[in-house]
Amino acid sequence: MTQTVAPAPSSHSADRVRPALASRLMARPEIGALVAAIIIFIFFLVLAPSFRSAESFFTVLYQSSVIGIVAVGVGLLMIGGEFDLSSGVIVYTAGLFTSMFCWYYGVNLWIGAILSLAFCLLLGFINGYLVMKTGIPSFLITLGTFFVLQGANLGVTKLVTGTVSTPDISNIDGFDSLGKIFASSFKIGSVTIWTSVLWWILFVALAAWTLQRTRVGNWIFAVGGNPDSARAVGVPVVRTKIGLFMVVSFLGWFVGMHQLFRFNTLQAGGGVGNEFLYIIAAVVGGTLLTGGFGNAIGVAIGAFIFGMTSLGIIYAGWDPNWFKAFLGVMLLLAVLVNLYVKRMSTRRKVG
Amino acid sequence: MTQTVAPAPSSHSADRVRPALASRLMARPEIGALVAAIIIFIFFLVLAPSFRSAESFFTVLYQSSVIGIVAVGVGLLMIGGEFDLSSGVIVYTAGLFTSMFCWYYGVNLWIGAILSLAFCLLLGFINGYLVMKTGIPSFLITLGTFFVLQGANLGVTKLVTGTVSTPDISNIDGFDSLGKIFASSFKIGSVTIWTSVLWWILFVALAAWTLQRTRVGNWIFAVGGNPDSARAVGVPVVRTKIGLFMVVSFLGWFVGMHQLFRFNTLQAGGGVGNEFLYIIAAVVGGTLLTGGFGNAIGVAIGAFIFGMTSLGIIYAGWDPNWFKAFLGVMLLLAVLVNLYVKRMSTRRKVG
Amino acid sequence: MTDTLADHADKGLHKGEPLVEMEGVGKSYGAIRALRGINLRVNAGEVTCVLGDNGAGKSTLIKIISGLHPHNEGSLRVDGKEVNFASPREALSHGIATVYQDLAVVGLMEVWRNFFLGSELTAGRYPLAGLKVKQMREIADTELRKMGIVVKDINQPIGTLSGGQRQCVAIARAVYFGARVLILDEPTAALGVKQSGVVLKYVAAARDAGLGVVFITHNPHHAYMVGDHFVILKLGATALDKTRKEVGLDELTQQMAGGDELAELSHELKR
Amino acid sequence: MTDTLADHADKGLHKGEPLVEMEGVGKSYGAIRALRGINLRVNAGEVTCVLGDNGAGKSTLIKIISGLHPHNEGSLRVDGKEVNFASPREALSHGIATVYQDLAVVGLMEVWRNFFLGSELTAGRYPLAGLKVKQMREIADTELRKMGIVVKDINQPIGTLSGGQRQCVAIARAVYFGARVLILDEPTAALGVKQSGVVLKYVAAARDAGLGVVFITHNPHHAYMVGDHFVILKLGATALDKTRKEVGLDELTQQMAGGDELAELSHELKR
Amino acid sequence: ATACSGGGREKTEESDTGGGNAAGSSGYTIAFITHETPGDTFWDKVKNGANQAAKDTGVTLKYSNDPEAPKQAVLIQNAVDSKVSGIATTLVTPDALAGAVKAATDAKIPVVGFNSGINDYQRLGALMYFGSDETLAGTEAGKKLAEQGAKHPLCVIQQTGSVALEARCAGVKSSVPGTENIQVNGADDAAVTSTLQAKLAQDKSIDSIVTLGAPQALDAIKARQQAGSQAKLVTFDLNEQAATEIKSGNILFSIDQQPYVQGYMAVTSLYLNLKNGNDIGGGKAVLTGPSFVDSANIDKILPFTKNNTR
Ligand SMILES: Nc1ncnc2c1ncn2[C@@H]1O[C@H](COP(=O)(O)OP(=O)(O)OP(=O)(O)O)[C@@H](O)[C@H]1O
Ligand SMILES: Nc1ncnc2c1ncn2[C@@H]1O[C@H](COP(=O)(O)OP(=O)(O)OP(=O)(O)O)[C@@H](O)[C@H]1O
Ligand SMILES: [Mg+2]
Ligand SMILES: [Mg+2]
Repeated sequence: MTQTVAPAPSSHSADRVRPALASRLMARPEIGALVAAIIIFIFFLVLAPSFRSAESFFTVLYQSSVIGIVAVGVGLLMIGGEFDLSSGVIVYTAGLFTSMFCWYYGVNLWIGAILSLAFCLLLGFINGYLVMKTGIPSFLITLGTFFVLQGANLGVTKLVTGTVSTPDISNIDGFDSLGKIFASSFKIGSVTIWTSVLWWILFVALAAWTLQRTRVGNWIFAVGGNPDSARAVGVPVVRTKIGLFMVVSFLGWFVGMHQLFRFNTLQAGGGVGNEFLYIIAAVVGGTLLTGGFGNAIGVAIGAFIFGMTSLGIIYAGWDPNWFKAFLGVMLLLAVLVNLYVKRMSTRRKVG
Repeated sequence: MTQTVAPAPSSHSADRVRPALASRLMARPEIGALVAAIIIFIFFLVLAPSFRSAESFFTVLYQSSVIGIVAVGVGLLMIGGEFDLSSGVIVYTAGLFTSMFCWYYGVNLWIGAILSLAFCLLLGFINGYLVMKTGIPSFLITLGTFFVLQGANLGVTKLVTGTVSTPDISNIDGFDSLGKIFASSFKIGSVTIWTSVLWWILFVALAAWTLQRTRVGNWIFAVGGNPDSARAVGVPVVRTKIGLFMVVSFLGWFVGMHQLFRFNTLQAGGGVGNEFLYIIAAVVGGTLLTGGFGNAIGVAIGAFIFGMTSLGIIYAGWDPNWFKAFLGVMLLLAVLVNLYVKRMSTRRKVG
Repeated sequence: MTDTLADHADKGLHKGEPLVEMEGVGKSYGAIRALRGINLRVNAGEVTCVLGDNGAGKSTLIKIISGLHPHNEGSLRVDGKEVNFASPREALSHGIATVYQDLAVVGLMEVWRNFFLGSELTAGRYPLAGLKVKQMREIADTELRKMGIVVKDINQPIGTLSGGQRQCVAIARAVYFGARVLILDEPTAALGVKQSGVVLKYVAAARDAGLGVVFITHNPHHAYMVGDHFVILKLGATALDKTRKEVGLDELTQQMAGGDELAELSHELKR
Repeated sequence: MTDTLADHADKGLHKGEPLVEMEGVGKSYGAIRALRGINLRVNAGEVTCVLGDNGAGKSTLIKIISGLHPHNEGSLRVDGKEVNFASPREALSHGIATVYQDLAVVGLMEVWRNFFLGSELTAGRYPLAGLKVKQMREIADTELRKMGIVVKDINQPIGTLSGGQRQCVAIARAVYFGARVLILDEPTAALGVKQSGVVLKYVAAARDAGLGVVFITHNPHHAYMVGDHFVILKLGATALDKTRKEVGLDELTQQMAGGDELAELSHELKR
Repeated sequence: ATACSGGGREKTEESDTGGGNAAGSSGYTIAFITHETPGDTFWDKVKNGANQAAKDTGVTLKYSNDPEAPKQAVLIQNAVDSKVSGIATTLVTPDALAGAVKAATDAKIPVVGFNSGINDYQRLGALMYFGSDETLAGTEAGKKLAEQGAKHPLCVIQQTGSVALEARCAGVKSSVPGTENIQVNGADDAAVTSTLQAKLAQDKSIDSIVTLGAPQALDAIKARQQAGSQAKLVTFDLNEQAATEIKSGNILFSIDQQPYVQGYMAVTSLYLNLKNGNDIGGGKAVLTGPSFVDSANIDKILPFTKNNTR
């Protein structure tokens, strides 16, 4: 038996428009966010004179990077169909752990940092494991761990140090070398560039590559888009999702180290509320809230929009009482522009 | 042509077990929450001596009712497949609006209350309209309105009163009559019962009836479970969902009035974070986070669990630094019990 | 089953009277042009069969009639009046009921609720009127039994039924609520021979009760058993449009399958 | 298409050798007992057809073999060793590939990504190894063309394809990755005559390449064209279990449909 | 080698801040209710004072807190239900708490106000009051700043909508009309720093910064340095690091309202009242501040900040 089925006629393609390169570009998830970012950027350039300097730009980039690093992980997790509400406090858990462990036992900060990394990965694992094994939505499980961590951050800090902030660790061994990695800056002309910005770029690039060009990336899309189908064709759904939770807690740890080594001391109550900034960055960047669609560069742009808006309002010198209202309007506008651009570029209804 | 297709043999049913009444009861969404509530109740009865009085019980009920009234609306909305993150601040928006409007223009509080109701319904409508017309997830739209309202609450209050809390309104006309409706209490023996508890029961009963026994209830389940299918069979998806948003803002307004007439003055920054308590109450009560499943009584039990836990910790006299941690553990336990009971009662995989 | 159909059919239907007319209708999804230049008439008391390869545009065609997607080109007339349905609700209110190929039911809802979804029986017209739950359960159960489907429990979530059982619920619903026009998108695809037979009988009964029926299928035999009018779509355009008198089963099968190929296939697979 | 099958088929297969054996297998969903006492053998180089009414338990049966649901009773042996698959991944690693009736594809992902999902081609074994994107696109396109499906753009989300086109992608995928056992749950249901023919040819080719095939269908004609072994399920139990030698097409059709009923139907609908 | 790392905890010194080991020996239970947002260093010191007092007087202390007035009212109701011997509460939103305080006084439970509510505590029926006046503290700080020639101070509010914080800024503004407020996210040091940095870049005429909490003062130092600004920095409240910065001159002075004293006195006064019928303050509020900590007295105070009592 040989090849008996003739390939369908290729004249066929006359009916279907081959999308041009431009329109293919336009179908990417981040394109709307990019347009929104450019509009907001121009908006502040026009309205806020002090926004127009390289220094300001890099301050915005710094602010974006602190949000953006964790947001990349949160974005991946959301593409994978899950949420992590503990991602804001885990940043502080990581920092507090390192700081208090080394201070209490008087050991080198490297040891604390590594133990704290292990601890954070464990937390991510627990989040993922509970979500997968119980079938309870991640929103709830991580809300639980969010509360637990928030309470434990306070309770343990109080227990260990007697106060609700950690002691200054700048005199403990290892501070300088770790500080170089996590929280150093250098100057180009009058502009200060924080390494966190570079790390951010690195993480975004890594995540973008993983999503588009690796097997794991394929799995992430699949477990977010349709976990039942993914499981049915042999994707290790449980492992993929647990892995994503661990990525988020790894990045949380990373920013926690940055905070610790930049500020030397941490308040035990910090980080609360940031989980939403990460989610906002991801969604503004084109990540589908229900999973299965999105992209790392979009998330980075989302974080940048957030950084730009929150500082732009200050650069413009607007009444701070209205800060939140501005932020809300900007958020809605960014999302609307995002949507509009998507609609313009592709009328495909995807479902 | 007559009835030619014979009805299938009824011997058939031998293969299929007819579920007993008990097991039918067990399949209801709220049963897990009920078991969790009883366990937690006993837990605090044992551990917190001062929890064991009728006074305490009614304080817990009061606290639960303030959360529970809005939570009923949020639960309905979630069954309908949407979120409302602005539900926490809208409570304060309602109160601030009434209070400042009447204070500034010196008019009767009834006018302020009615205008504020209209305003809140409008806000709910806008939320719903934007969600339906743009297709952007409600999570994002209402996050936007959340920020806007939060900012506006502060900005307007600051503008009108010069401070961040409203003036005392207890001397303005209409205070007494409105106070009777929204925030009165009566005593039975030594126990104070707030009317908000009765209102809560009323709203829950109404919601439960609507969901189970009316056409609109059917639509709510359908638009949450599968909006495309619902639309295809002629359910007015847009109207149903917008209506749900308006129900939430109506209940938010109601609680706002309660707060205002009980406390005479309001802080402009209040309400932030409560939106999550509502969502937690709904989900602990068995509402499916992704929509299409749940029940009003479950949501009420969820609110009661929250009220009990948050006050029980204080009655038990535990270290408040660990408060959040306890809350997290309780939440996780309640959800797990919920799940376990559901598993025990029905192994049906629903999808 | 005739009782169901006859009970609900619009009494004012006259055989042969045009119910739905399409003229030069076209539809694009973004860059993809799924349909163009379609002319179609659905007459009362007749079955219009739409056939065609996968992706030919059959589902798109019926989604236009049933109000799910608006058309981009041409005109659609119902009862002689030009319409542009904004929602399936409007189509339903014209007595047009549809069984969709892919979106049919709300998995988490009970079988009987799905059956009556969008057309609930209530004790009054006001929004909070109580549902006639008992009656609805009974009707749903009866109608399903007529199709030979006995569900264990009419209260079980429809998501727990098998694919074919769900399809039957959707068909029973459409038959029950279709007062003037009944549209079926591959109703027999997931069904066994027996159930397929039941569905074909429903189609015939609907026709006899004076309804206009649009019947989409891949099976020319099924089509020929009940059809009065045959339309074959190819790549979104009409490739054949003939009445029963003008076309035979053989020609139909051949047009659908490239005829020779099918014979060849039978031969090839012979063992 | 033989090239595809022959290329990927396990070379160590010997016709007639049992690949999958079920003994007294049963399965309950909570209170619902969907299957009981099923004995089934899938031999290399043979096609086992499973037929039955809607809700008879056919999908449940194949979900057990493909590792999607564990069975509650009885034993399942693959290559003579007792197994209890914890996930479809394990079944796949035994060379068992499945086309599911309801859960097939991830709507938002591109066609080619769906095609290779779970079995991606990478440049190495480590997790971050780059995907061979170009190659995967080409293979997916080629395999779909072989089934007569030309998608406008292999990069378009699979959710935008028509029902039948999606089904074809799922089949092409299973054929491509099925090294030892190929399981097809109503693969031809959504397909036109032509595409159905293609699928039947694939089934035959798989059999000829030495694979064991489980073929679920409602169409006894399709089943008889390719089957070696026929199993009819009724209400979760085996109602008939015969080899091709023991049963004729007529008996099969009759068993499936209550025979007379079908004849009656044809007669009744005759016009 | 790691064991001898420097900079860690000084192991010889056993920090002794936990309170209440003698709890219950006097038989009184006192509910101590604040509007703390959890994790604030200021309230931590209030709590330390209260705990120490509870320990010293043998009282059982029940601490609870909620930043929202309605919930704080429920907490007071809670204490009444629990039939405590006395209630010490902050009165930041006096009107909102009036009902709950009345419920307490009706139940014959003595109530003491502290920290805020100086103008209203008597009206509500509280027996005594220990605290400073937020507006007064702000006014005094503003005066001192004006002496330094400040024309355009930036007042940093780390918790949106807080009545107490707004009152402080309003006080500063009443002394220096050019005062401008800014809202920052106090839960994130990085955000505080970049926001302040942006503000300093935007408005070069800002000549001084008033932070309302010690952790924000430390962030402000970083922001000032990044922005290359010369603005003077003053802060409310203290912690160890902020005290060190005062010593090194990076912070000009701190307005200290002695939170430890507020907590300590609120509990002690209730104890004395219950035990002995005492009334402290002669019918007037007892002021615990503002007291200024600057280079002149920092050497004396620095050691106490290490104990977390100042
Ligand atoms: N929402 C959509 N977005 C983009 N393209 C679509 C959409 N729906 C359908 N199409 C495309 O339109 C064409 C016609 O699809 P349609 O579903 O009408 O085919 P069909 O004839 O019903 O096929 P089948 O027999 O397989 O069900 C197909 O090429 C399909 O890919
Ligand atoms: N997840 C589930 N939960 C509960 N019951 C189920 C579930 N899946 C299937 N069933 C029940 O098990 C029985 C067998 O279903 P199955 O899907 O195996 O039938 P089938 O033979 O494939 O039918 P069809 O030809 O319609 O696809 C049906 O009665 C169905 O309602
Ligand atoms: Mg179709
Ligand atoms: Mg099936």
